[in-house]
Amino acid sequence: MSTASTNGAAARGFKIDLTVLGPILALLALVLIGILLNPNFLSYANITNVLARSAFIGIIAVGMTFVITAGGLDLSVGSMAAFIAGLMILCMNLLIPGMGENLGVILIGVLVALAAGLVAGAINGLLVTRAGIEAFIVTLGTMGIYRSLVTWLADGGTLSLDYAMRELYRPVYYGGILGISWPIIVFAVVAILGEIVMRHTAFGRHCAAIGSNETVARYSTVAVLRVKTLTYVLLGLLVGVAVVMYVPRLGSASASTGLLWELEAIAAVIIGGTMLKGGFGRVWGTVVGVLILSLIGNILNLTDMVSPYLNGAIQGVIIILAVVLQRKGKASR
Amino acid sequence: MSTASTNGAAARGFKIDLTVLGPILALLALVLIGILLNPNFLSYANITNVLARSAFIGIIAVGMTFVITAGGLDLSVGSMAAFIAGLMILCMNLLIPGMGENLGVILIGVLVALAAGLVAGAINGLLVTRAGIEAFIVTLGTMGIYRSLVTWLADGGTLSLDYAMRELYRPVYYGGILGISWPIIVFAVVAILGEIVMRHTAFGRHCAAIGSNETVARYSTVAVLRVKTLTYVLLGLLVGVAVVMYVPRLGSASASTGLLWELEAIAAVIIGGTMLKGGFGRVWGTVVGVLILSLIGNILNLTDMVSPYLNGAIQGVIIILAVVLQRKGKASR
Amino acid sequence: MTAPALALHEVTKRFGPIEVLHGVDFDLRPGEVHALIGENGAGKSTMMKILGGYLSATEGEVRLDGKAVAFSESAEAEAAGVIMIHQEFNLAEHLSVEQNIFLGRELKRGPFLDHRSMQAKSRELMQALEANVAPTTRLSDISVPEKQMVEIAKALSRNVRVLIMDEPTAVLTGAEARVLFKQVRRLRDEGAAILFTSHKLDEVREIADRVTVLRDGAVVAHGPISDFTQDKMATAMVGREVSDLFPEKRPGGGETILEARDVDVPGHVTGASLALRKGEILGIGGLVGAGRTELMEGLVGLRPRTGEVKFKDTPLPDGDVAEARRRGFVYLTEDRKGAGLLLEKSLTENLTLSVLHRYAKPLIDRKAEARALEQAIKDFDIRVPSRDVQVGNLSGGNQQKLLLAKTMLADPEVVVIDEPTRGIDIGTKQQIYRLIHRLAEEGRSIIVISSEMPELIGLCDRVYVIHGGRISGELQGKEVTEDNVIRLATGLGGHREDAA
Amino acid sequence: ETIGVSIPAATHGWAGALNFHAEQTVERLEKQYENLDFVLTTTPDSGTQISDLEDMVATRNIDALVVLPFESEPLTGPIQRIAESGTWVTVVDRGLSQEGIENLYVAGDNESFGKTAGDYFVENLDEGSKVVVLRGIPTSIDNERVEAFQAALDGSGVEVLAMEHGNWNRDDAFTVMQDYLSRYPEIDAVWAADDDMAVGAIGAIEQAGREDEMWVVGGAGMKEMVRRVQEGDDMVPVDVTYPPAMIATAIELTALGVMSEGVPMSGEFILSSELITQENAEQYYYEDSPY
Ligand SMILES: Nc1ncnc2c1ncn2[C@@H]1O[C@H](COP(=O)(O)OP(=O)(O)OP(=O)(O)O)[C@@H](O)[C@H]1O
Ligand SMILES: Nc1ncnc2c1ncn2[C@@H]1O[C@H](COP(=O)(O)OP(=O)(O)OP(=O)(O)O)[C@@H](O)[C@H]1O
Ligand SMILES: [Mg+2]
Ligand SMILES: [Mg+2]
Repeated sequence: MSTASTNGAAARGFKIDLTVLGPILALLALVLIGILLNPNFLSYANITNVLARSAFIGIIAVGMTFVITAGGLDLSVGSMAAFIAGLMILCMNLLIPGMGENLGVILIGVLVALAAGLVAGAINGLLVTRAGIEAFIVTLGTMGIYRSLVTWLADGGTLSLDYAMRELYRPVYYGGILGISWPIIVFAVVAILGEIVMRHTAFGRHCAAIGSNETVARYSTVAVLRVKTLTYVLLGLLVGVAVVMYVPRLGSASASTGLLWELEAIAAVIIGGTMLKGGFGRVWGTVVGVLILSLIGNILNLTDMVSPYLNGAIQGVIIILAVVLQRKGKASR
Repeated sequence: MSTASTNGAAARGFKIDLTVLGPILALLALVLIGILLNPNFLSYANITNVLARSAFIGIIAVGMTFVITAGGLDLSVGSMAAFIAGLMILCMNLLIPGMGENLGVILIGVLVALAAGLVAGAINGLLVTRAGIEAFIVTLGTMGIYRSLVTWLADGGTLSLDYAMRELYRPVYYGGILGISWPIIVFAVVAILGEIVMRHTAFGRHCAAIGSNETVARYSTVAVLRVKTLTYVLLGLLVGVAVVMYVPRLGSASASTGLLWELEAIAAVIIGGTMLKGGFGRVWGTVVGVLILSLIGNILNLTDMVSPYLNGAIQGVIIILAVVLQRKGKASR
Repeated sequence: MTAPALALHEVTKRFGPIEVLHGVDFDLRPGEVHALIGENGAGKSTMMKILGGYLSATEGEVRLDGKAVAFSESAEAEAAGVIMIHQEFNLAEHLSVEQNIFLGRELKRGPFLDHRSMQAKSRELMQALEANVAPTTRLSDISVPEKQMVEIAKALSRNVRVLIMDEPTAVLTGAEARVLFKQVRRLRDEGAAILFTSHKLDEVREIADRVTVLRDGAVVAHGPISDFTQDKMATAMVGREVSDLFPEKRPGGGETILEARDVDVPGHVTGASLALRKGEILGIGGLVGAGRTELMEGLVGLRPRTGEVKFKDTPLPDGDVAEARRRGFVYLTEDRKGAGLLLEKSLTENLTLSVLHRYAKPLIDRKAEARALEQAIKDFDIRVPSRDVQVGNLSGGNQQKLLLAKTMLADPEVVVIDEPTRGIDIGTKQQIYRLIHRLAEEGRSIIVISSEMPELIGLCDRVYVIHGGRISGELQGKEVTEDNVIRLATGLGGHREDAA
Repeated sequence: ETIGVSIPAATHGWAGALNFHAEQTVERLEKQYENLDFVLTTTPDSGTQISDLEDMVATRNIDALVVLPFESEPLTGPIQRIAESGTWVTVVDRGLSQEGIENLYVAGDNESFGKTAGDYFVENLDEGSKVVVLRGIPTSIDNERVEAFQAALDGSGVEVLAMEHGNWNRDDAFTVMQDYLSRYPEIDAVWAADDDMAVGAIGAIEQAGREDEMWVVGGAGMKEMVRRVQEGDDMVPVDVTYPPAMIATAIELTALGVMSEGVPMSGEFILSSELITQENAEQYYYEDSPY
């Protein structure tokens, strides 16, 4: 027993290492390619740009990690973001005549965004858990609904934040402290909190248990429905946070805002090593996944080697390769 | 015990009825709404239009049913369709100078489309089974790749079939026998064959077994990898068939061909009652799901009651409702 | 006598219109170990689930300390100190041992998990159960018996007043069962009430204070253990006398049909060589975790292996179970739930899964399938509430019988049966032993992996014993004794003449 | 010297042609001028476009920028900052929401696009005629065009039966047109607002066998459509220009401005939409364009 089991443990240890190192190796490879292609790649400006623009998808993907770990899925986040952005801008514009252009308006806007995210997440969550509908269908439905609503709010065009207001709000995306811009800081905080919640709280553990086997979780007195609903609420709230960072960047929302964010977020989660069928999730992996996806875009802009028509193809190949790297150990299975 | 057993069957029969009737009820409700809103709804022309235009997604969704039943997923079908259509048109146009405009060129074009579908499906399948990468990631990758390739083939524009050729090929979409147009016939044949394969052959059973529990299937000497790969190959082939029906319609392919077909196909499959996690699939349900999706669009076009901006919202609500109907029985769970 | 801690009063249970318990009265007292025995499908698990708050009674009441209670969910039962270990594993495969043990009642420091305490306690609990598993190991990486120990540890970590254990020893060897009983006695002495069920009647004799016998959903006998001999229990359960559990042994004499030379299964088995003759019943003994399962899975092609395997003098390819089956060599798994049956599918779909090609020409002949099911139900005495029930809703023993039927449908020449009678009642056990015997008489060869010593000794004329991934010896004829097997299994040497 | 070019991705026919012309021009100019470099990016949405612009500034040190904003509002700020840093900025087609940011503005005229079509409808349809409209992707461009079209029709007695979105897509337009045809027994003309959609609409009309009943006006000057106008096709009497080649003009002018210092090429080039008729069709037909 003892010899056999130690061998077993060693083999297991090795396997885990590959899946842990996989995404990191892929990220490092991309960084290396970037450095080789363009000396400016490592410049402060470029690094800041890449990190800051990863923040939106990143913040959402952290929430998505919980939903997927608990065996769910959310296709609506992209249009939810667009809708919340639209709503937030509309509210702020409506308030300006009465309140003037001041921080109070921004504050109310932020609260509206967070509250809307919470409610939208709760709707998804309740439809999935209480009405018992497949998450894919619920969120496909709400995806269409939010996308339509924002188009309708914007009358088919673009909802724009009042110009003066935008200048006031701008620093939330472009400003920062100690040379680190706000979106990066917020992303980092969300990621760290996410990692802590996932690994060091009962909630995170319950998500994994539910994703692994819902019946077992229920039999072990885990409040399955509540935890599942909460994952969607958390995701909705984080979509709200992402919107709060996003609006100062674009100052507007339209039918094309947040297009395909859901796919990007889900891809980041899976590239990071979380299992799509649930049961196991890791937030730091998701962060790596988000960075990988952002870097691909950035690197393609660093060089003219490929026709822009083929950007999508390169992206596709790299996404697959990034995952091949980490799945190597299991390939033979 | 024997008396008890007959009663048991009856009780279960009732439960099954709800999930069986669900999609059909939703479909009937839509038909009723259609009739009430517009007297032309039931006209021969409208029915033919709706059925014929459902054919592409429908044919693909039948294949998707197998992939999902076996626990897989394929996000690449939309761009795969675009790519195959582009390839087919390109080949046919290249052949015309040498061969003239005749049926032979069409035949070769058809063969190219089917072969390309087969190969594309096999690539997805092998990456999933042999390289052991999550299907979501593989097909997200190939989705980007095919979409890029068709843009590149078309030089960013539209690939159009030679005009005379198009006239020759046209009847494959617009023609038919006994007043039933070809796409409808092909869709019906594919659906019926699909239903037979799913319910009455070893392959269909094996798909369900693999989706239900891969380990059990492997221990039961089911050739798990081969069956899984085959589901993707089958899907690829059916994408080829769909393209063969699609190209004669407008005779062109571009980067926007087949956009979001994957989501529509997957939604149809799930609305039809197949489980996203695999293990249980029904082809007739998928057909109903496809018709539901088509009808929603058709009905929205037949009335002005809602702002066109809100079409997506109505669609979303109906998709959710259609599934609520069939899940009612399980809601309390 | 003390007042009952937990009792049933005229409890009836129906699943839909099927009544599986008919007005059962039952009481469980503090400080006693109470054994609930009965045939497969008698309703033991159902009764235990009602007691544990996992199912509600259709009629009648559950009384806790004399007061009627209606646990609306298991959390309430658990809060009242009523803990249940299910017959089927109730563990999350993706989580670690420690995460499973504390699932639903994690120890915390402030808002955060107290990893250190939980790991320390898990280690302690597992050590008390003499299971050598690190708390951080993922559940999917441990063996079936180890999982059972985790399940037991999970129950023990709770605040136990009433402990309900549904066949906890089915997957354990005698030695491990004894470790469990030590804990059970400790709990009993601390005043807990313990209800358990087992098909191993010697264990029942050993540990129980009182016995209740259930047949077809009704209590047919109960009383202190002193009233029951093993035979009497068997008779009460089955409704007839069960004598001559094992048919007469038959020495296998034919030519060699399966031969393995220097087989390695990486991580589990090294340098195993063995030979199987036509018409032989060969035993494989060893302790849990010795690598018996892995060796056989390697031979049949379910795990990568190196070395030479010859079936009827032609080499068998590595990693191709389907080919092995085509040639007539099949393996019946010990992991019924994880690898044996599709729990959410029907009986038929499970039964014919591995030989569907025989029924598909190319369309599946449902009538032929139905006939096969009828035959299997008859041959293996499978008790089913209805023909189209989900396999997951069968009683555990009947699932095992279905699995046997499924394997035999492949019409194998050589069949490896891993733990053939796990969770099977004594009456059926006898039938299965006779079946194995009949198969051998027909000229087929059977390899039996078993952790039940009497089974090995009663069935097999020749036994290989495995220790630490190596074949530590071979016993034949009169040498097949409990002593010899245990000595080889624990690595104390002895016979090693022809193993390698 | 490096010139950055940022345009929307080829998600519909017109944008595809835009991509084609941009790539052709870049290739040609890179050959023509030894020390001129281009960075060409295509973008699926505003957010990505801002990222692309950031990358150009941070890593490619562009000296001039040619940009067709995906949307005006969100791009105004970022482009303004680039302009303020001293980079030459040429804005194409979609004007920014603040005036005076760009050095050079080359654009089509969406209002005139809608109005030209509308005027043709008013002139060629009798009072009480019935028209259906296929709109593009919901955007401000689409809104401007449709409003101008409606304004032109105002008071003419031509009735617009319905407007649905065909998303500048052949398949969507085909579907919507099929449903229009089921819904309305009488349609006299179709404004498809884009030649890709016109192709789809014509497909549906031919299928229904109602070619003789109505004609279709598209827009943007796709090769096939111009050819049909030229050949006097009754179904496609005219077309309205909105030349994707404007990007070539913009890039060329910018290159000229960057390379030959001292000759500032600032200003506005508004290419108003022309009506392509059988008489003038020849001059709008480009044989080797993919569009
Ligand atoms: N959810 C269910 N739906 C329908 N029938 C069920 C369900 N659960 C159990 N049964 C039936 O109830 C009967 C009693 O089952 P139970 O599991 O209690 O038997 P058991 O005595 O524990 O047998 P074993 O020794 O094989 O474990 C069986 O016939 C079983 O098929
Ligand atoms: N997937 C796995 N990865 C690594 N080690 C494993 C895995 N599965 C089992 N093991 C280890 O391999 C060893 C042998 O397993 P197992 O207990 O199944 O052997 P066995 O001799 O067949 O025992 P038994 O049949 O009595 O349960 C155990 O120590 C177990 O922890
Ligand atoms: Mg039981
Ligand atoms: Mg074993």
